[in-house]
Amino acid sequence: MEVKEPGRKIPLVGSLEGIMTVFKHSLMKPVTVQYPEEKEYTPDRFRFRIFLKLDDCVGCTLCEQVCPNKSIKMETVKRENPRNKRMIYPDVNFGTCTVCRNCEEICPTDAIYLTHVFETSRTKNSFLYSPEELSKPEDEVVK
Amino acid sequence: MVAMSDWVELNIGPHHPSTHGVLRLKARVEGEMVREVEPVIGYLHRNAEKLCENTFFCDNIIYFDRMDYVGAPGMEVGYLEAAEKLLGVFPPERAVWIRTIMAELSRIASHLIWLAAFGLELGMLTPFFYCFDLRESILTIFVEASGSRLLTNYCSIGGVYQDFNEKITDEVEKFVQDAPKKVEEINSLFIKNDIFISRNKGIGVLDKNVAIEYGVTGHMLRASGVEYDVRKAEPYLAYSKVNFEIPTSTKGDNLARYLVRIEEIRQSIKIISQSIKKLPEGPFFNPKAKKSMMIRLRGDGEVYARTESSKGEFGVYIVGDGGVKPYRVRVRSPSLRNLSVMRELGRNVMIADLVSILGTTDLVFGEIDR
Amino acid sequence: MKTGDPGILTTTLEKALEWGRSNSLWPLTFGLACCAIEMMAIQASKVDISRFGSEIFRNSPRQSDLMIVSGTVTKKMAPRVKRLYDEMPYPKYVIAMGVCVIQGGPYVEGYSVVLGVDRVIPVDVYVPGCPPTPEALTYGLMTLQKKIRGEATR
Amino acid sequence: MSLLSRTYSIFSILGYYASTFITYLIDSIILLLVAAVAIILTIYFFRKYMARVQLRIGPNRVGKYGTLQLIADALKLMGKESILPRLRDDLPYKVAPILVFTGLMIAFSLLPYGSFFWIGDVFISNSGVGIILLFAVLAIMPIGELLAGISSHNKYSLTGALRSVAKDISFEVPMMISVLAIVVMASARTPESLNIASVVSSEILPYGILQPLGLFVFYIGMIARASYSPFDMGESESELVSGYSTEYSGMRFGLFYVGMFGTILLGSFIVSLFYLGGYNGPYQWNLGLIYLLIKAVVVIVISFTVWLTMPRIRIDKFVNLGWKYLFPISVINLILAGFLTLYLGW
Amino acid sequence: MMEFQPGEERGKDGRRIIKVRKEDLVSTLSKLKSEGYIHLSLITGVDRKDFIEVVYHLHSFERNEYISVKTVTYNSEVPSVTSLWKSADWEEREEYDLVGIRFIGHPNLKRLFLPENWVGHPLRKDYDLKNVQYINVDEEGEDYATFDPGDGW
Repeated sequence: MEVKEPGRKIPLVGSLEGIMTVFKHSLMKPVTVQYPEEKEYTPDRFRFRIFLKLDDCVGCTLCEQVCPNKSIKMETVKRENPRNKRMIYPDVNFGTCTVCRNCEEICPTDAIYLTHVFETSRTKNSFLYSPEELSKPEDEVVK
Repeated sequence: MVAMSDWVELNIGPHHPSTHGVLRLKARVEGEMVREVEPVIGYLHRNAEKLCENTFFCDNIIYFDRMDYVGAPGMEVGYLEAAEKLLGVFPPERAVWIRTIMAELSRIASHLIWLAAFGLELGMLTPFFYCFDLRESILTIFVEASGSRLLTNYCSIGGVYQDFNEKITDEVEKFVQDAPKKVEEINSLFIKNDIFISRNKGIGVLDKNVAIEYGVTGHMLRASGVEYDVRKAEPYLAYSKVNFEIPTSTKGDNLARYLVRIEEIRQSIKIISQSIKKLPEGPFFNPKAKKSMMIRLRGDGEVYARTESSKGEFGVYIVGDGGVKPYRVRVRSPSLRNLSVMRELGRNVMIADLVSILGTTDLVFGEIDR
Repeated sequence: MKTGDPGILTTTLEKALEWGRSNSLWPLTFGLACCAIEMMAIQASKVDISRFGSEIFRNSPRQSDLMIVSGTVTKKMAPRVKRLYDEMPYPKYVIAMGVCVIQGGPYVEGYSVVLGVDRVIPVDVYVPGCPPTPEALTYGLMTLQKKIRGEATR
Repeated sequence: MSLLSRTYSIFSILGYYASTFITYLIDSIILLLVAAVAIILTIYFFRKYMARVQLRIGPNRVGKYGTLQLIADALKLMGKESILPRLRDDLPYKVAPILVFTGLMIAFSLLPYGSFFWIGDVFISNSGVGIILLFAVLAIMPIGELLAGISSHNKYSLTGALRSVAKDISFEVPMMISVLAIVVMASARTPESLNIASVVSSEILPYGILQPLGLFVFYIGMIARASYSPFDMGESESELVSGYSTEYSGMRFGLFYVGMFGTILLGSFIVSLFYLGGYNGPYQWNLGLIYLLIKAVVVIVISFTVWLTMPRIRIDKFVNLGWKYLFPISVINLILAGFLTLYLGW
Repeated sequence: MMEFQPGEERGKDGRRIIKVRKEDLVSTLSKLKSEGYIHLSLITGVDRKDFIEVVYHLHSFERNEYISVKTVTYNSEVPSVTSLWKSADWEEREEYDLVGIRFIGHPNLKRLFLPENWVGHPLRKDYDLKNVQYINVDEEGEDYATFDPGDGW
């Protein structure tokens, strides 16, 4: 299929039409969602920060294996949990985590999961979250 | 002062507003005329091919996402075409159709980014915002489906990670209804403008034989008169079951490339509207590649698969040695070939034309440098 | 007035300057990779960074206050990033956008990626995510505004 | 009564020379402040209008509806380090932004602004050769741009400056010829045909209706003078980074920035004075300034819409346009104007 | 070690693979080019530890099919095909850069992505990732690689 070039027209008319189109938009309603005040609806599947349910984790290390860039490392935490005899839990380095969701996908007990929390920026380069910090809300994590 | 003093060597980039990222052009300039251009690349060389060798087959998708980052699902499809053949794990019918829709949506998203950036390069400030506004509705579908706006990581080996639900199909149908009108409106801002035509008609003419010599593919080859589209030449996914046309032109100039691209957007919308009607029921993944099986897939042999990404023929060559990780991954990046022809196109043009030629070439550096 | 005591006038002036700086951060048009697309998206209609006064994306480093390092910094690009940073006039601020810039991100095990742009230039605010959504980047910008006014808590 | 004579009457006890000096000084300062505020409002209006056109909101965090945004910008620019490139040509580098700004301000002082309620006629200078003076002053600004480009020792700046010069010489001749047509027409009715105020006052119909071609050429000339899209080759952002102002930072850049918007404001004043009837309106009781402002705002809105819509024209195409189209059009316009004046007595 | 035999076979996805000795490479490719395989899709170098395999993927627009040509080299030297396709120019430079195949007869065999004095070829299997190299810029704006972080890092 051959594309057609526009034919010859009277000069300036097309440009004026464009100017009118642009001017027309100034009368429309802006589409901006004013972020800090009004929050846009976030879909269910939207993924950002990783959370961990300490009670559900069985320490199977599958998430450590599947993580593409080794952001997840297993760490020993002294904690009573009958399902996790070896007492190893994942910690996540958010400085390298690409939010690819493979850990959530592979987790057999759904202990590690991704949430909607995205307000994680900070002024220090310290993003290594220990298992306890992973199970806390973002505001309570002090670095 | 040497005798060649009226030749100035102008270094455009690596940080320059019109180079779409980190391209450096060494240009020999004589007044306003560019006599010679030598592109220097590698400023975004992120060693993806090396990293792919050290990662599981299922994890490599994230590196392919980050290659053509403006149209990530299209890249995933390209990788999975090769990887699934190598591993022998094939997606069910529904996943194939879902992937087709995602790939076409990503093609539109990529083209819209190009249109926005091209407008900015020519000095049009406003179409940028209308393009991004339209693109936002595609990204809404992406978030709804995969949970991420840009780098979706949606397709997995043997299917897709999450199914299309009622809401997503509604969104897609709404997009198919709304988009053509908006595309025409944006198009009219460009194509009706006299200055736009004068900036692009007859500029940067790429001869058919030169294009083939340099291995140029995609819209640049089609605008030069070769009707080559992998979707037709070697149908993958569900492209053999949908009805669409390949836009071509014989002019080979900037305007032809622009028109081909706009027509591609229209055709993609057509494909999506057909696919969403034909979307079959059924499973959306192959149970062979789910949960902990993800990291146990083994592949042997070698496969070269080509797909039509938004920039051109995107090929992935995977060599496996029977392990859980690929032995060698090699990517044919279309933009690299499209860029290499700049040496021909950038001869004896004006600086302003150099910018508009670069604009229609549509480069993405994640894919060129990898 | 004793030395060491900034005095009421100086403090007020300083406060006014801080207020001006924090509300008029002109970013440099500096896109490197994937995150640049999301950086363009915060300019666009949906999020609209101009509400915070960061409307004017300047192309010349001489005229910008804020450098949003958006996307992977490779070793080949790092000297250029540093040079661009040096070309900016004081006071200048840097936002590290995306995990590639923070600690290397998905390319952390490779050979040609700088593992964190803070090895090359000082960074004020880190915005993790791959890529951060425009809202997350807006939050990062608000954090930077707070930091300039001396109110940052995190 | 006018603003000048009112001020003069206050200081008249000091004797002729002293009071004249003080009068002009005070009026100039008033004008400077008013013009600065007007330019700031123009920038604010541009940002808001641009936002609305692009379906955005625009600055709204600082002050009510973001009204203090420009104050914040100005404060920031003042507090910024001003980098001096090492290989600069010192004097021209420092003089250039001041030259642009001063030229702009002098040009503002040469225009008549009509009458405003009890103040009376608002003007600073009522020269008999105002038109010549105005365009002479307008020709200062490109010199500033040229100096800025050449002295920065930057290839982009240099190319930008050369483009500016090429642009200037190709549109100024047609622009001046189309102004000449107005002078020709005005000379039939007023003895002082080079005085802007008398040219404006003497018109029956706005000159834009009598000379649409002249309006077209002049408006294009004003766009090119203010150098925004489609004629922003001098600082074309996607090609030459920022053109001649690439190396400037801090308040020096601020002067260029203000200069650009000031030229748009000035241009719309000039267009509405010369072609759209200026401060003439249906009711003549002291509303001249308001009429002028309304017309100027309409022209500004049109200019901004053109800016936001049009792509940049290529420099050689623009030189072509100037000499092959605008120049003949303006000559035809001049002949038509002479014809109308001589034979029809309009 | 597998013995390399010239000949023809079918790949995993059913395409033709022609295996040639590297002396016959240019003549085979130019014959294929005259048969209509005018589109050079990809040049790949695969480091098989003992030898390096170089694979050429060609496509024919008229016949609408693609074909791959395979050759091996034991001293990492392969004749260049830049005389047949101009697109081979950058591809060969890229393979030289990353895999370290020296293409004999290439007009401008320089590294494409990495600076000229980068030590090692990253896609070789014996490339040591722990040996970190840095890149700096000299006074003329050219890059050079160094093991010493030095100024600015």
